[in-house]
Amino acid sequence: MAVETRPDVGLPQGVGRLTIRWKAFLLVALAVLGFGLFAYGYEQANGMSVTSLRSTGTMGGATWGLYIVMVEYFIGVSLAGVAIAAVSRVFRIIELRPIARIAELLTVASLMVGLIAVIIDLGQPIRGIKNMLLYARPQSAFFGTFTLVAGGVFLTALAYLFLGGRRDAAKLAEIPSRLQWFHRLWASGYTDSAEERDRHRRVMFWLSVGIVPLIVIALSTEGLVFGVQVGRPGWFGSLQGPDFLVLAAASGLANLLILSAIIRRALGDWNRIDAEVFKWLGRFLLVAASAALYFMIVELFTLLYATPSNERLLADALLKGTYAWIFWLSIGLMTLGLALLISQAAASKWRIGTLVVASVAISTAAVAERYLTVIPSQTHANLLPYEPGSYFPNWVEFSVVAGLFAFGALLIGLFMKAFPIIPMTDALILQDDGVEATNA
Amino acid sequence: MTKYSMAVDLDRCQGCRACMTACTIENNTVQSNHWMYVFRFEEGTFPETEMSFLPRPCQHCDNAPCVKVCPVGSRFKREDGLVLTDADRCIGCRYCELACPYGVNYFNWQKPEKGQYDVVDWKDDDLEAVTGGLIPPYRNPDLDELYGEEQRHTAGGGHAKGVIEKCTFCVHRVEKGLEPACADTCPTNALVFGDIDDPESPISAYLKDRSPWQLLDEAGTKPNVYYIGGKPPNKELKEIERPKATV
Amino acid sequence: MRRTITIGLVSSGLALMVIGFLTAAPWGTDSVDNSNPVITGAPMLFILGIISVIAAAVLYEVLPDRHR
Amino acid sequence: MLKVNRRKFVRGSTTVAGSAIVADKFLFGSFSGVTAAQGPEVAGPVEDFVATTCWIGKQDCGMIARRIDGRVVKFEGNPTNPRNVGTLCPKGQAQIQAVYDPNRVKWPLVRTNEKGVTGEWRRASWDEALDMVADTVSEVRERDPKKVLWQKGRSKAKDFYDDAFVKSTGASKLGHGAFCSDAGYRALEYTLGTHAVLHPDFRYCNYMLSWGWNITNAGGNKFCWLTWPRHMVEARDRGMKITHLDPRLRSAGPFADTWLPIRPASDLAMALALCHELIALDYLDRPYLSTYTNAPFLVKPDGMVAKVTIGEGEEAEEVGLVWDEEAGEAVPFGETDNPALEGEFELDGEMVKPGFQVFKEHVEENTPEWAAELTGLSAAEISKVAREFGENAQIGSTIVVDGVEVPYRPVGIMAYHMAQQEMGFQTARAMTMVPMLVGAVGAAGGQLSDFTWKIHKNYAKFEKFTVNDPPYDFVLNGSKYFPINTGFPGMVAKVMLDPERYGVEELPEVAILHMVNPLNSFPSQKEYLDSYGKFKFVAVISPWLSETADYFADVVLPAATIEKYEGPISATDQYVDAVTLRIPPMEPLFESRGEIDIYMDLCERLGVLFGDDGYLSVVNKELKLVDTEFALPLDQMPEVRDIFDRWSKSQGIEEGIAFFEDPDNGTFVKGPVSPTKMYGYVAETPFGGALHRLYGDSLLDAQNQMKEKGAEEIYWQDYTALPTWRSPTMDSSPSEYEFYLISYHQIEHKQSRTSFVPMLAELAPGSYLDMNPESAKRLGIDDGDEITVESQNAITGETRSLVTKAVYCEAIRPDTVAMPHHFGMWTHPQNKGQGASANEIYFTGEGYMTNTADQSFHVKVKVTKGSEA
Repeated sequence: MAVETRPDVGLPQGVGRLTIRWKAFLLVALAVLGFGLFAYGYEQANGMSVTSLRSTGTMGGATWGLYIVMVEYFIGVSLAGVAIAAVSRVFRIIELRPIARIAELLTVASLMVGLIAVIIDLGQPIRGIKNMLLYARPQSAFFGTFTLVAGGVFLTALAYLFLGGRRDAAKLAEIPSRLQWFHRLWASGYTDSAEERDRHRRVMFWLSVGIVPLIVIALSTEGLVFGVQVGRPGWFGSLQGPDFLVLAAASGLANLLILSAIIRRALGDWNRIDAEVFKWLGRFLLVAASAALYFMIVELFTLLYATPSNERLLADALLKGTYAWIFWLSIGLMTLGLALLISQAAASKWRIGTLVVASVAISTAAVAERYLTVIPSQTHANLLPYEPGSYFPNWVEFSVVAGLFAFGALLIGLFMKAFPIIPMTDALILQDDGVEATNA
Repeated sequence: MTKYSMAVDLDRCQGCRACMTACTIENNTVQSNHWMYVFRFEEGTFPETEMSFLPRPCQHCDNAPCVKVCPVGSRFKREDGLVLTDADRCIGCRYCELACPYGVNYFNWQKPEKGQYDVVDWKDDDLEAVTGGLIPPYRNPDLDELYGEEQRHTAGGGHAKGVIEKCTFCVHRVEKGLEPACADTCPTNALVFGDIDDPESPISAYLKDRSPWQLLDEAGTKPNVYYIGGKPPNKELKEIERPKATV
Repeated sequence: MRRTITIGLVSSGLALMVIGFLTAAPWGTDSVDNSNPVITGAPMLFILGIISVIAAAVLYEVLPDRHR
Repeated sequence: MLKVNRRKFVRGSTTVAGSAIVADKFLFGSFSGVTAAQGPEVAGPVEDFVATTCWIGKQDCGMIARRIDGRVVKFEGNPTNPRNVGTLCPKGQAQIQAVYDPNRVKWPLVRTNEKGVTGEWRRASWDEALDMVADTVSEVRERDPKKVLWQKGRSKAKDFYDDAFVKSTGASKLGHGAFCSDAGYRALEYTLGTHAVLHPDFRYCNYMLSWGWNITNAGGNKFCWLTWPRHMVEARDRGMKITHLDPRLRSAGPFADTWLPIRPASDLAMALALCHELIALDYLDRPYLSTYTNAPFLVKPDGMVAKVTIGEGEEAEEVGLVWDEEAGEAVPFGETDNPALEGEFELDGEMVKPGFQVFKEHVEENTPEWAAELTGLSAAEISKVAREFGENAQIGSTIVVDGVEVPYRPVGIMAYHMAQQEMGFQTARAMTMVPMLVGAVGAAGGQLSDFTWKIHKNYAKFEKFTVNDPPYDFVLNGSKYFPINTGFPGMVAKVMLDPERYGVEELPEVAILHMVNPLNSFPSQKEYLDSYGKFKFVAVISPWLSETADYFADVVLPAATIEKYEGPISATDQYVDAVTLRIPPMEPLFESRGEIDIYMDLCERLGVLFGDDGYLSVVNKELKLVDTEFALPLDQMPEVRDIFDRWSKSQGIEEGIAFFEDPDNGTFVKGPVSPTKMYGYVAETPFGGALHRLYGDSLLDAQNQMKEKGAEEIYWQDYTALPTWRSPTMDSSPSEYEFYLISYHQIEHKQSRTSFVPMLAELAPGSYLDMNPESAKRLGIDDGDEITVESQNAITGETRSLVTKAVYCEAIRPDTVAMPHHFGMWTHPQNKGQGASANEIYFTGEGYMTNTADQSFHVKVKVTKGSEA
């Protein structure tokens, strides 16, 4: 087992080495998280009245606001990570191998953040956890979030991350360091025997085969949370599920791309994420973003032809009313992102910087699009003629959400200092003939 | 079987909102949480203007979307028709609020005592000498009781921060044999309450020779509130004299 | 052994999910009974089922070989 | 005490709830009521009920207070009270917040800073505060009791306040009628003799002119609100049609079958045109006109009625002459069954015409086309109203009511505050003539006014006016300005500011303000700001610190709200006669006290409580206890409860006041009102013996006297024998003041005593100006914009302005803007941000009041965007 090490450091990829840059990152992330916690504490002490959230109808507010927008966004993002990891394994796309762990980590982190955001949105968070365990009803679309997303996808992603990392862990466990205990624990007795490799391949294959439909089902239930609402024009419809998935794929890929680019820079000399990875990500993103834009344009046309009714009111709010700037921003950004991708695809030249710009545009468009899914139907699409209202998040909500992002970044940042972010080896691509492929 | 229902006679409704105030006092709900709400509408352009009123209690649907979506069974339908909320079970996800096409659910955005019209200082020392510090001073002890065979905490509002509440048809009064507070106070008896399965009940008698319609029939919620006279609301209606929302 | 444990965990996991599902609140919205699980904590069983299925996969791989 | 069966049941179940602690299990086997499911040894809260009456509104609906351990938790309607039959309006419900309001005046307050600015106060004992009031009042009273002014906004126990206190102290009294419908009351007292305005007999009426009636928001004739809408919806269930005459549709809401958006202040033209049409279409009840009105009286060329004196000595009375066509000669009224209504005859060398002929000629030119121009309605619409009114009147028909055959004229007018306009008196008279022509007055289904045909003393007084020379008293009674004088605080304020101008020498020095807030509730705030500082001493009796008290009170005496005995209070709904009392559902909060207690204490200090003509003696008289076993002894201070106990027993109620405290009773129902009381035609003496004055020659006589004494035209111009149209003064404001400003009542509020009740302020939170979008857009004003409303006094040129926000309203005429009138207060924390009151920019005095000294609520305004102005 040839473990790549350097003479001056014990562990690869900067694991265990706390650089100034990383400490600065840690400080910033902790500060943002801290402020987020303060904002949430303030909210808990005074009630959600300190947010911009208000009851729908007579109060003219939105009862689900930025928190739920971010729940939808984070859960959407989580899709891409584990899907990429799974797809790269099932279809043996070797080029994506370097970012497989990033993808898994992104899934774990964004799911964790997304599920925390669900709890944060509850009026009674403690009671929420307790009563869901005691009384959760399968009829409610939340049951899916609770069991399939929180239980299924999250645990599978964790299992994925864990099992996929055992071989690296076993190698690291041989290197003396303060983290040796952790690597030993993770390795959990892995010896890299042929049976073990074989078993690992089997497990990973079945997990991969299992997780993709699970994700599709689980995340569709997220769409169903909105889609089954007969009483809310703009929500009810069979497209909510697919719409959710497509946007999830686009935003997830965009975030994976951004994260990969950041890690690429952060790793410096350790970097093993080559341009080929971004090419692949770019292609996937191109497909996903095209589909997302397609859905948006279909929606736009539907809005343009909305009959004088609740849908008309909603359409007016989106096209030229309160939410027009967000609507056109999301379409503009998605178009911009897509244009950048197409131009690169056409030229067959994939530049990481441009890809990152496109990804930021697409990811932001996705947040905006989630916002437009969640909010206007509450303020402008009541079936009874309540006067239209408005909602825009205030500092408390923005702070809490910033804290959530910081928490996610912290998870990834901490992970990077505890474990190699790029797989050093990957049992999956080892062929039965025993040819050992290693990084480098 | 018993099935509690309400008839709303729009040919009698004056839009006075006495039902709203009666409800607030009876159920100790916090400000801006209008379990009973009365729309006032204007339609058309001068001089072809028309006006109308529309009281909107919870419709206590047979096919209640709120019951379906409640993740923890806090919202439930009783065999006697009442759709109720268990204030001790609710986790505050507000899914019911969004599922309901009528907009009847209200959240306790803050600590209830803060929302009790706190522009007035109910903690005033001299007042406390009279009320024992209860907030609101007209606090109704019936609301702390458990009701029905299910023995759950369903009556009244303003129980805790972060839970949903809505019209209960005054379950605590109904179980005493009294009408809901709104129907009791209605100056023109535009609200008629009773057991629609009992042909002798006031509501059955009232509906007998009239042709009621239901709110948002097309939503398939099968409401238990019947409207008489007037016409179903449409989007051409302009709501006027909307109460001030203060949270 | 490995196989037994795995199959055992997967099947008991699936069984727990089925039981959890069946003993959760009954379908329907017309009765107080529909708002309570048949067994309080049934959703916990469902979750345990999921955990156990995934644990099966993990254990299948992690359990040390006997001959070692 | 608890009797569940007194309430309306959801189902036929009967429950046993004999004890105060209820733990009935009858429906679901659950515990309900107020006892927790706790051990039997722990006593639960004690629930009980007390009957009382509403305090917050005008009509004093019957209520039952639900109490827990003596703390009131809710007021509900008392089903035994005919007036509200177990129901309550939003104010009635919400007043519980007012009762517990810690912002009430908790104890007597004595001012520590100068007047005319926000008050600073020190807490005083009742003894100190009452002594202060008594000392000042005594000093002034000794010089001239009339210099003590007792002013009320609303008095809820007239016998004890208006009568006993005012009479025993000899104080001057001012009411609020001049801001209410008093010009209409004067018009009806003059025309029919009844002390009321107009309402139809809802039990049989088929066609109602809802003339400026704020159906869904405010009272009608005599009632606060709730009773009339009850009658109205029942009449509509029967098929009654409503034609609604109002610049705003909001008043009628969905209940207008036809809405005629009439221009403000043009009602007189409308009424005259209706009379014109009824005459032209011959919808005339000639027997009524010849028998019960002075229409056949012969009018001489000078406009006066030809009269003869019949009888001799004490018996002598002047009787109008009528023309007996058969005999071809003038005979005293009553001597022919068939006097001429039309024609021209020669009498003593002069050509005379019957009053009706004069009237007919008078309205000859008041055609629908003529009125269309003034009212903003079409001639066809006006004509249609007249035709419908005439057709529906079914002239000549009768109906049997409770065994009595009564003329049946199922048409009538509901009008209440219609008189609040410059020509209010003559407008109300002209409106009364519309049902008079078809004989609907006092007919079944027809035009009613008071609940009985009791004739008010003013009817006889108005037969002959005496106009005196100055000096006048400060109310200008008997002056050349107001031969009919309601007693107008606005005019008193003007007199106080310039007594010489009005020939007044003596001004009031001390004011006792009883539940009145002139600064805020009366139009033309400026006059009150300027004049109330002139009082040497002002004592305010009020539960809240009114704005007037804030600026001008020397002493504030905290009155209780509902927590006191008060009454007796009529509980009739006009069809059933009943009476009730206000019973304290709990002890007066803080250190407040019931007004009767306050007045008795004050009278004792003033030395006017005991003895003949003392306070108690007047109370005995007003409660009709004199010479009964229940009369109050005149030498000892009674408990208030004891007074009402005596009164209850005097009414034949054996249990005494306990009857009224009992939640199962609470209302003493005397029974249905007999048709012979309700319908003037079949009254024991038809119409109470008053001959209806179609033709008002004494008004003309008053005009002549006024001219003689040198009164200016503006005072005498509306003293005409027949209602005569002229342009309202405000119409001569410059044309930039293009809108008519009117103000209105919202159902959530009552004058200025509810806008601080949080639950009501939530529903109707503050001031705004209704604008037709067409007009608003022309001025570049968007829905919700901040705007400045500036009024102009057409006589003095003075302008006043306020800032509020515009609200688009399709239910208002484009030339009219309207504001709710309940806001503009500042002493309560809830008042913050509620905005201005239209009262701040109305004017009072010449041009903005009636010829009977009543306030007009009209002014021309201009509206501009923004608040710079």
